[in-house]
Amino acid sequence: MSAFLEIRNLSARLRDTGERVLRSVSLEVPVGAVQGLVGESGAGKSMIGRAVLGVLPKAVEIVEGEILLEGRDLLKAKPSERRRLIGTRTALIPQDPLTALNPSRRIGPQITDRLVDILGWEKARATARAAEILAEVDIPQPERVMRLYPHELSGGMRQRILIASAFAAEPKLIVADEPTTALDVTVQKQILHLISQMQARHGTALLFVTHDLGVVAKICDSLSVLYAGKVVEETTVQKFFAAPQHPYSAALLAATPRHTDAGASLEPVPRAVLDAVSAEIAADDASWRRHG
Amino acid sequence: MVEALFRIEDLRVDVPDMTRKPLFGAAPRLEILKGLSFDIPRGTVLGIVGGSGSGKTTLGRALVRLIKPSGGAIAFDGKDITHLSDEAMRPLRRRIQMIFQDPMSSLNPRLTVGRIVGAALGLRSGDRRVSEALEQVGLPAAFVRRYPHELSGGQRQRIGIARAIAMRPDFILADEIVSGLDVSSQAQVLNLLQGLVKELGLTLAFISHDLSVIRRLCGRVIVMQAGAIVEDAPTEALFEKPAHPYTRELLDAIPSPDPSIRW
Amino acid sequence: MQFARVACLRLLTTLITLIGVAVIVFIVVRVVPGNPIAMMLPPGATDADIERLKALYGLDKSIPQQFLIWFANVLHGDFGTSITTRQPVLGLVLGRLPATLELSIMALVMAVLLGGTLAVLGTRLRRTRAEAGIDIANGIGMSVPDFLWGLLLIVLFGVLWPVFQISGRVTPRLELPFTSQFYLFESILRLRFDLTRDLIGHMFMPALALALPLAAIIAQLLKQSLKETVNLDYAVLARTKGYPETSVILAEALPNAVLPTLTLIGVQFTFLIGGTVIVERLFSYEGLGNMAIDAVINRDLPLIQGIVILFALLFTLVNLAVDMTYAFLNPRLRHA
Amino acid sequence: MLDGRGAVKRRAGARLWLSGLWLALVVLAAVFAPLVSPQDPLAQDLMLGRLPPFWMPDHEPGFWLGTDSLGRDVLTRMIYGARVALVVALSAGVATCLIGTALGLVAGFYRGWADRIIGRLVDIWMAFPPVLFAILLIAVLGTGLSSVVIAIVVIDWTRFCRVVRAETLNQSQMDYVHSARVAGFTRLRTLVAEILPNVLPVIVALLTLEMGIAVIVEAILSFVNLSVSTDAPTWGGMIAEGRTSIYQAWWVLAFPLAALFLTVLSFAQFGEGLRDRFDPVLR
Repeated sequence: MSAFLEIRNLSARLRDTGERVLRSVSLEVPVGAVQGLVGESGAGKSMIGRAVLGVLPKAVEIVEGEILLEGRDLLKAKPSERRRLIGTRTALIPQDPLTALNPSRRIGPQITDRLVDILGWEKARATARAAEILAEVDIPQPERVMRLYPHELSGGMRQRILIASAFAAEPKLIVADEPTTALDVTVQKQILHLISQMQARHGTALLFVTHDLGVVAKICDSLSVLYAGKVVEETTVQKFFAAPQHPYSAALLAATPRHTDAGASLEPVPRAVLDAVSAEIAADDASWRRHG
Repeated sequence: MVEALFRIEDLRVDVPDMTRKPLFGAAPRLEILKGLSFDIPRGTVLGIVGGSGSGKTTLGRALVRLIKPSGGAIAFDGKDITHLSDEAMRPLRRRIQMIFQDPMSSLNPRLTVGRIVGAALGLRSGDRRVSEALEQVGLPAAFVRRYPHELSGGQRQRIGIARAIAMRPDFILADEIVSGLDVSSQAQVLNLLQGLVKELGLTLAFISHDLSVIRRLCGRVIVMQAGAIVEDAPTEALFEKPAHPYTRELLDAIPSPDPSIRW
Repeated sequence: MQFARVACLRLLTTLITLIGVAVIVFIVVRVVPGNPIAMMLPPGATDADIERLKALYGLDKSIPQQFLIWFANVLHGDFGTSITTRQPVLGLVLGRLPATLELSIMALVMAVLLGGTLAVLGTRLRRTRAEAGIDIANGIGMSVPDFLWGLLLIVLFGVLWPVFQISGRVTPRLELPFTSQFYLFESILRLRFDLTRDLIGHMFMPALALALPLAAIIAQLLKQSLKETVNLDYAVLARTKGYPETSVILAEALPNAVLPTLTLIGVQFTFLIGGTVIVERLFSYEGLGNMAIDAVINRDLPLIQGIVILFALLFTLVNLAVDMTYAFLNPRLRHA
Repeated sequence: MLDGRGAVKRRAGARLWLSGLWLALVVLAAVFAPLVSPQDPLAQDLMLGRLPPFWMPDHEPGFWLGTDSLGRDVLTRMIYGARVALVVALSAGVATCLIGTALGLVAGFYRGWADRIIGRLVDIWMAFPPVLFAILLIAVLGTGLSSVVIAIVVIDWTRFCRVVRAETLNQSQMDYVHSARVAGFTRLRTLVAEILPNVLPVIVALLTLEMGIAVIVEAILSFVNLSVSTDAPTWGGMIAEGRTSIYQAWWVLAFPLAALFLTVLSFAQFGEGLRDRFDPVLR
């Protein structure tokens, strides 16, 4: 399998302070695979997803590296060309279904707009496609729902609509940015099932950003563990949960609560591990500075 | 049988439903809690779990009498506090404390940590008992001069705990106190709370949407759905043999960090 | 049901407000020192003359009595007779209202256009020097009130570089074919663009003076609101669909960011209308405000009352209109 | 956090110092007016009427910024005018602040009937055009400094009341207020010790803003000849006079206008600057 998305040595920093927020990140997402990005808040996991989609916050700038989509470097492409590539080949499933749909627009146009404006479809064809994909994510009466406004729908329904919208243009890669964090566990389970079902059926590659190792275990094929913008471990899910290699990722796994075994106590990430990984990063930064 | 610190009988809370208010006259009432009954024995840790909109937060706020129940009875240490006025509640307040979900909103942003913790005791921020309380939650005494926004999420939540335990209360309500934290600080805060419960002989009600956190901390669990208790059982029994379908659904939905367990 | 209830409550509070205004202005006006009657009569008039005139204007009764009589008359559309001009107050006031309305609306349009453009521009250029410049301009625009802007404009564009007229509503020697007091509106309808140009030449500076503070407030609030909105998930989503930044701001963010600004414009527009009082005076513009100041100076009690009530009515109508627009633009309320 | 904190801070610092500098200058001019003024503010000399400022031909030494139509020195009258402006700014500003803040705190924190009555009053007040209201009040109270101050307080308390009420209401819903209740604080203590520190930054910014507004209202009243006595030097009075002779002697209007402009601007910016500098949350 060839990689659909390949990130090479991607580094980014804050414009104001110069602080590095991504540290030479490299990863590959093969066609049709599910790659997890795991880390605690501030680890830079969402930043990677946003960098791929070209929607980094204005405060962050990329200083070096390549983001290759089907072998083409997005960072070297012209802005209009990059927008077209991202708009036609990729899609985003965002975190919070309550803020991810525009409250002043009806559901239908929010799905069809990309098909019409960016892909240049006929309006009728786009509408038919939207109804079809809504039915596929188990939305009852798709035609009626397309005429509603977001506030008329529940959080779970909205997340289904966002998933449908992401798959509508048959993208090759979908970035899912903590798509279930805002949901109740019972809804989370349904949504995760839906995402992996859709992913498998459409053969889409998935870059799945989450803080929850439990979710990774259920949905991903392989994962990258991040700490302070650096990939500390990259491996397959089977290997990782059997025996995590890096001390930080091992500590992270130990700190994750399990409801299955009663007596297991939670181990906070030990100070020593944090110090060690911080030292590793400092050394990394120093060599990067010498190099750059 | 252990004496109950809290005894709740047929507790009801409702609010006016403004969306269906007629032109004149009172709005119809919307029931948030539909008659809950349970005890919290002294020295135990009770978990309260449920999805969003289940009424668990309302239940917590009624327990500490931040809201007034519309029916039923709450007895604290044998005394009926259901309809006590603010004035009459005040002497009891010290004994009933609460830790809030969002430490950013529950810590006054323009007061120093020393004043936040000290104010509850009527102490100056430089008082020794303030720094003691901070040490008890594993924070350096030098933090008394800091402002809440200068701290990390985990540290803020520990200030919330320090403020609660500084009063030497009999009962603490913890409302979703780790849901905003990363797993590593979540583990720290939970371990801290567990230690303090043992050390100080506290009675604790722990509200959470996360059953895996509940299992670590609580002796008994109440499962809530749509304003009613659907299951009330000792933790082990609940996890081993869940009786109510909703409890089973909740348990099934937890993603355990183990790829070999299929969903 | 919900809507009817809210509407009824609004109407009730509006009525209470208007009655409150009437009571207060009535009392304030009655305790004004300086006897208006004495000013009307030629020197050497007898006490009996004064009493007769007092009775004519109803000034010999107690204040509550006077209020009830006045209020009953108002309900019949009779606001009394002006003491200085001896004409019905209603006619006088309505004759001046169009001039003030044209000025206020022109100022509002200028404020919305200027403020909206600055807000969108500032959002598009966020985190650049241009945005910092817009912020500084907004800060100045907001801190300095219409009165000072008016004076500044007079010095700059009336005297040092005279491109606009600094007094009056229209050049006096012009023949006016108008049948209504809405000169500007009518001149456009009659295609008399020479007159339109003359009217705008007179109106431009007072309108701009009124518009600048409001434009700054709109620019600042709308920009803040836009900057929050362009970082929301739906705007990010639109960018990942392939839309360029400007269209994300205009099509996705603007319709939602406008709502919080709109409620503010309601209150601020009433401030703007209130500002016409002094700005009209400054530019000798023959509107309600200018008339009001003359009325106070001449102690013309019925006229003062009439003007204040009319302003209060105007303010409450503006607020009502804004609330209705808000309800119309907000899909949550429209489809409740 | 991600935005340019540093740049914002630098800009805030600059505006605090610039506005503070100008206000200090105005205060000094007002306090030491008799010492620093080149002429007598009331001395008229028709022979010296409408002299231009010092850089123009035909100017007279000693009359730096020219004279008005009665031959009074513009600079001197501006310096004395600062006295009236400052007295009004301080007394009206503080009084308005105290009354409006007290009502706003009560309405926002205690709610209930107090809120309803205060809210209704605010609504009625907001339905008056403020300038007309002020002029009307002066007509009732008679001209003079104290009337001007009273008029400003009567009109503008609503500004504080509205903002403080909204902010208090906002803060009352924060968990730290619930937490104070759980700790057994009395209502009054919660209001004073917990909520007030959070509303204070808004009050401070409003207070300096109000001082600027008071200066303007005084100028407007002087402009329509309703403030202090017509002879006494005030910026508004000078502007009114300058407006009538604007084509012959623009400087009679322009210099007091500039002083007024800078003072009003400085008051507003000073408040914002103070807030940025001293609020622990923004800092």
